[in-house]
Amino acid sequence: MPVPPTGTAMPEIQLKDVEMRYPTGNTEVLALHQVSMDIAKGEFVSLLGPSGCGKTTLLRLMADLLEPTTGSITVAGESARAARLARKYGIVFQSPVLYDWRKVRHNVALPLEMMNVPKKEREERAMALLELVGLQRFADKYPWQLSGGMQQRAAIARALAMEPEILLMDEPFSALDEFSRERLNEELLSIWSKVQNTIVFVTHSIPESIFLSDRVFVLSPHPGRLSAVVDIPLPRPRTPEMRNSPLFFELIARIRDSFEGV
Amino acid sequence: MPVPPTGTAMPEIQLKDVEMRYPTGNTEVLALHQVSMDIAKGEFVSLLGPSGCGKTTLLRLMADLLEPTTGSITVAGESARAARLARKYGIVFQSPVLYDWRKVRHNVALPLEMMNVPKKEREERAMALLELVGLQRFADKYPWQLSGGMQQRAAIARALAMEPEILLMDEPFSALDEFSRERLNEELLSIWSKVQNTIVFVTHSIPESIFLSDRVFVLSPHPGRLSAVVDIPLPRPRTPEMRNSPLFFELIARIRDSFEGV
Amino acid sequence: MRAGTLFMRHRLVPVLVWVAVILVLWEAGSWALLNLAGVPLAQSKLPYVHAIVTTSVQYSGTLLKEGSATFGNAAIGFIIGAAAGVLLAILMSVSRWIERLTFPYAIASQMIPILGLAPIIYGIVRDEYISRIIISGYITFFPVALNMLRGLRSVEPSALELMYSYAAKPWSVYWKLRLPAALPSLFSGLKIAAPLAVTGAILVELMGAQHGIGVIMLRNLYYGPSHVYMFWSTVIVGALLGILSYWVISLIERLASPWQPEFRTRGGER
Amino acid sequence: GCGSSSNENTSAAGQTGSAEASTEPVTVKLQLKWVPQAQFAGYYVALDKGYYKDEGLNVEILPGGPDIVPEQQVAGGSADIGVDWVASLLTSQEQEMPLVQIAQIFQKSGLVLISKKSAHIQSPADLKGKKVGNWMGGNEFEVLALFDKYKLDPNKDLSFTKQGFTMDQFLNGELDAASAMTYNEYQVAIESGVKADDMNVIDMNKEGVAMLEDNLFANSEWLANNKETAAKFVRASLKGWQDAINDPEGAVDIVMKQAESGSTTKEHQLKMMQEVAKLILPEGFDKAKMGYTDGTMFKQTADIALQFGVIKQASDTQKAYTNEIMDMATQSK
Amino acid sequence: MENRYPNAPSATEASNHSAPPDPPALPSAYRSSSQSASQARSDPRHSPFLRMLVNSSSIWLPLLAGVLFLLLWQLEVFHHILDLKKYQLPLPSAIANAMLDNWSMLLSYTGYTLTEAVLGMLCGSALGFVIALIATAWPRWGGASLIVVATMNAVPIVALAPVMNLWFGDGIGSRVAIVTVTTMAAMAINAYKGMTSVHPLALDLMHSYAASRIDTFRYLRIQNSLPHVFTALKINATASMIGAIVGEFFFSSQGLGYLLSNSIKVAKMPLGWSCIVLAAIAGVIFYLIVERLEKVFIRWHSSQRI
Ligand SMILES: Nc1ncnc2c1ncn2[C@@H]1O[C@H](COP(=O)(O)OP(=O)(O)OP(=O)(O)O)[C@@H](O)[C@H]1O
Ligand SMILES: Nc1ncnc2c1ncn2[C@@H]1O[C@H](COP(=O)(O)OP(=O)(O)OP(=O)(O)O)[C@@H](O)[C@H]1O
Ligand SMILES: Cc1ncc(C[n+]2csc(CCO)c2C)c(N)n1
Ligand SMILES: [Mg+2]
Ligand SMILES: [Mg+2]
Repeated sequence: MPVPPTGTAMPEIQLKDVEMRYPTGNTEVLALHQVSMDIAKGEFVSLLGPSGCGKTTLLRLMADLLEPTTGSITVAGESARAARLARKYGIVFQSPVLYDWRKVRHNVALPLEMMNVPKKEREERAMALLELVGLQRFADKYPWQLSGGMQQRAAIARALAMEPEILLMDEPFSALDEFSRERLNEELLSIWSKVQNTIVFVTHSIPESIFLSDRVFVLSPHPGRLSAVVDIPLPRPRTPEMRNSPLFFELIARIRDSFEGV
Repeated sequence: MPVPPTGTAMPEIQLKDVEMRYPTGNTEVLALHQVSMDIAKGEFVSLLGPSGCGKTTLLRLMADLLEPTTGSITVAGESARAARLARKYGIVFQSPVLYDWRKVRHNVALPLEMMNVPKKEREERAMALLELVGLQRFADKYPWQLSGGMQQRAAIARALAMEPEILLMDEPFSALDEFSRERLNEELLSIWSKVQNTIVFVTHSIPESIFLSDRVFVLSPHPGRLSAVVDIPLPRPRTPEMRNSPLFFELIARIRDSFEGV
Repeated sequence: MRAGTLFMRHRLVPVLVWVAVILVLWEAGSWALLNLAGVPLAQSKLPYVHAIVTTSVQYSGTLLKEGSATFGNAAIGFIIGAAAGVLLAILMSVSRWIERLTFPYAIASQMIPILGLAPIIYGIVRDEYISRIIISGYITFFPVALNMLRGLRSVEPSALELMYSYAAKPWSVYWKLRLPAALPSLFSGLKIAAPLAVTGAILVELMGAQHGIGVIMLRNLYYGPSHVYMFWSTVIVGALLGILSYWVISLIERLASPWQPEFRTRGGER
Repeated sequence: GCGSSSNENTSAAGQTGSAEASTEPVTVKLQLKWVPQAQFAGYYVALDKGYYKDEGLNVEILPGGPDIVPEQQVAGGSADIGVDWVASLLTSQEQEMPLVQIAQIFQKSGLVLISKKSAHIQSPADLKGKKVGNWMGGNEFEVLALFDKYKLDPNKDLSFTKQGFTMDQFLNGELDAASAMTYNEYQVAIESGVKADDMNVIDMNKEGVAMLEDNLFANSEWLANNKETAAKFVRASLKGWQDAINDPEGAVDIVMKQAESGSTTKEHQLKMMQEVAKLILPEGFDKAKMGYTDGTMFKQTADIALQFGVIKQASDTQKAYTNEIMDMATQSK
Repeated sequence: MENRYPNAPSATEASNHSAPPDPPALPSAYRSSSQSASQARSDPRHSPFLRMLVNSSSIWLPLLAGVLFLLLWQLEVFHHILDLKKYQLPLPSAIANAMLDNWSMLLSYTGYTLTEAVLGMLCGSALGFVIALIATAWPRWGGASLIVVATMNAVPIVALAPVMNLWFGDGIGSRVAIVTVTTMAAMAINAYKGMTSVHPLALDLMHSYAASRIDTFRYLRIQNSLPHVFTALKINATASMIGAIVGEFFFSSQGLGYLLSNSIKVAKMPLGWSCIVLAAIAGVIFYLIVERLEKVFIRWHSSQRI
């Protein structure tokens, strides 16, 4: 069971007054303004917010793929950079980013290859993960021979392959149908409860964020900033039936309100 | 008001026993098996189905971007090819496909440029459409300076720019948050009621397909085939309140059932 | 099997037709130049194809022997030049500083013609065979380096970020991402360089080699218009070596990077 | 310079010095000015008939070409002995290349200016206003001297342009007068259908502006320790030349072995051999003097070179050439 | 340090779990870009002056290296190490002297050769581009034209020179023709790759507009080929110079190539090398101009994003 966030324990991911400006020609885009947040170790949080509000930016900052213009980001007490160098991150990007020259299973095995996992083991792991996302039949195809949703599933399998301490997922399921999506939601939770890693999950679906998370961070745009943090007091393990519970609907309404309050 | 499908009028899009096999190395992938459907002129239909069932393939076949292995496709009595050459199609692909070297507004104006619309007019149209999708502030940015959802919105604006007789949309709103999505759903319907074009809309969201369509085609995978066609008897114009009507929920359940029956 | 025949039917027939058309036009042009225009040295300007063919057949033994000697030298020069080009490109892609430092000099070095370079190379290595190989490598390396550098630099930002998120060592970034991604560009460079290597080998043969197409090319030029057909035969042999090298590289490209959009099998031809 | 190649050569030569008595063959590399042809028949004959071997030498003949400067090769140690024109040797010597002439094979100049009768160039004075070609790069000084003799300024009175190593420019009328070697380009013109009667020929020897051409020169550092070897080489080479002059057909057969079939014809090489023979043993020339450097002709060559800025300082003829090797070669016969 | 992407996370990365965290003052190559650019105005350390200095490092660094190189050369260090003689590689001072002595001639010859190179390169690149267009537009029948060009690329200048001399005379035309032939292939092959390696969906988009072949080129293929085209132009900038120079060896009576070959044959190595030096300077400038143009024309390309 993940530890609920407490004020005392050292947060796994901590942002302090983070501001991000993208230089574009002679002007700048203020993508994030004064964002501060703490995410506890083993916590599952979601980022919700309208398109262009800075969710991807925030994720990239946490992953040390960008550096904040001002403010600081610490991961387990160290810099985000140190965490990245320690290979703590697994990332699912908003687009699949598969390597064209690798077959699907070699794409999935890529992070394992980078960590020098023996060939046999990583092949097995890759195949198991492909089965999890329902792509075992397509293991020997090239990425461009897959449908959009299948590519995204391959990318998810790839991120899960390395069992990262911190899993950053940018709208991983948005290209999937509801059934696949719900199934993968449950799979993700079951993996998470086993591995006990920290997950930051970007989504546009309020029910999805509620079903998965301990807390939901709501962002608002122009400039991107944190407008609300909603605790999800649903018990763990979560079951599909919870989706129909009154609490669930109440939470949906609450988050929707915090949205509209923007 | 769109004309509901009748058995007598000539269908705008007609597929007869369409079969699609992709050659892959030495084997073949059977992507679509014996698909037949009629879509009336001015009709709004949705394609629903799990990931990899052949929705994109079907759309590409209708657009004459692929040729069926067997079977025939006619559009307004002619071949799909003739329809394409007559520039009847506007397409929103599953990924945005914006040209890196064009600013956002020039990307949106691209189809107008190709149809020799005068510069002033197309600039105005592009800006109006960008406003519609909420990107007016980003008109002068390059595509890679936009967020994922913003890129997709630009692609939607581009497809709307040419007011096509047949609009094919492949999961256009999947990268968008619920609010943007619902707003754009309504905008799309209002445009459609004005232009009276035929729309084929791929989505994973059952509510979305119901809210928008006259009919919902449900596809099932392995191999992709048509498993159900659901009429949506909701009156036009559709209003947001309808989403909470009992009929709406009933339709959701019916489609879900037809899904599960697969 | 099927791909093979497909390849043949799609590629070979047009090439053959082209060759036929060019040869007929050439022959006609030659005839016109000789009989209608009445310009001096008409046969030197555009000799009869049939005469070249006859000469080539007559001396096919020599041409074959010298041609293969040249091709062998070209191959060695090409491999060395290509390797050097790839290496330089990798070095320059590692850091813009290295590029800034080495690139102007790489360009400048290309401006030293063999005539000026030869004494230096001879002076340094003191072995004519090695010098010749170095020189023909020197001719081929530049296009490879530039194309490879472009390829290494044009990697998709997001693909790079993936590597970055794995804290990939530079070595892995190259091995698993940049190099495969640069293959299409590299092959463009190699396609330019391969025929150039033949040029280089011929050029190098003018520096006192005993054998090679270049040697007979030179002699036939030198001994005058009575040797035009033989001279043109050597030119044709050189050109054929160029085709051969180009074709070999294209074939390797298909095998080494089949994922490229050009090579993908598509459902339904457009 | 420590560890320089010349030193390597010296040490190698030191060994050969002691080895000269033994049976171990000494390697000598000869760098030609141009491609293998009858112009160099003597060396090929000597090689083919084993004259070098008889002297205990293992001779390697390196072909030349348009991009080969024999002086560079010999000075740099790629070859031990080279063949070039005297004027080129003088310029190289002025650049402090360690080179010394050890024999003069051609006693006369083979350079002529040819023109079609239609160009009306009866005498050199008629060159005024004409387009005259030469290969340049060290081959042009005789022609410049000719212009000078007739008070023609090559920059004003006529157009003195570069001629390629083909005769095309002459044949298609691009050049009014072209440079030609009696033994090659002149023959090429004739073989291409220009009749000898249709050509005017200006002979540098007759005009008194001749310079010495094909010689033998050696790397002086190498020579210092290999005089005996050089003498053997020259002796065998002269023997080869004599054979070649006596039996041109046989010599050409040997030369033809060096030429890939189709790259030249036996007829052409035979013509070349005959013309070359006239340069080596001009009419009335003392056969015993074959190979010796004629002091006055050398001086004339050096003077012309100085006059035209080929060299900046008068050549020290004492250092530029030596007949010592020739003496050794002829005496110890 | 203006690299945007982590094309090479430093060698210590990933292996230093236990190593102390990097000092924050030392940003990785990756981030310095977004940072330095975005902070340019807000951070006083990034004054325009400082930035100019940093940017101009791209000039003074190679320059410094060049000066060092010249120094080692002048002090005969290279000659010593490689056992070269001054008549094989003359000293910079001798080259400079030869250059001063023949300055006006060298200048006019440089102009002459550069004219040939630029004209030939423009013709060759244009032709190569057209060939790529044809090969892309009609892959089946036009594809062979690529092979024809590649074939001509295998004909050496020694063979080209006499033929072009026959066809175009011994004036500037024959060298322009030589350079044209030698620069065609690089452009044709690269432009072809650029035009054919378009994203399949981008092509589909054009098809959906029923774009004519011409439109597909105008709106998609040509832009997509630009990065490749510029690579070809860079190759050709140098290839054209060397083509013109070598072309001049054989028939020309002017130009750097003519002077170079003459000088080397009469052992005037310093004069020969002053030709090489001028050719190198002209070639580098030519190249840099093309590179500047590239920066202007394909700002959008991922290899150019700041
Ligand atoms: N490379 C860039 N250059 C300039 N501006 C950028 C860049 N990347 C993102 N932006 C801007 O930053 C803002 C936030 O973008 P971000 O991608 O973080 O949004 P998002 O919340 O992920 O949106 P979506 O849900 O649509 O993916 C947007 O306004 C976008 O235009
Ligand atoms: N170019 C191709 N080559 C080979 N197989 C392909 C190709 N494109 C698609 N397929 C296969 O065809 C099937 C249908 O793909 P399609 O893209 O139509 O699915 P989809 O319904 O759009 O799925 P999604 O919702 O995930 O986008 C899949 O099994 C896919 O692997
Ligand atoms: C580039 C070039 N240089 C010189 C000659 C002329 N040539 C060739 S061999 C020879 C005699 C040498 O002993 C001469 C003068 C040429 N044809 N081409
Ligand atoms: Mg995003
Ligand atoms: Mg799809």
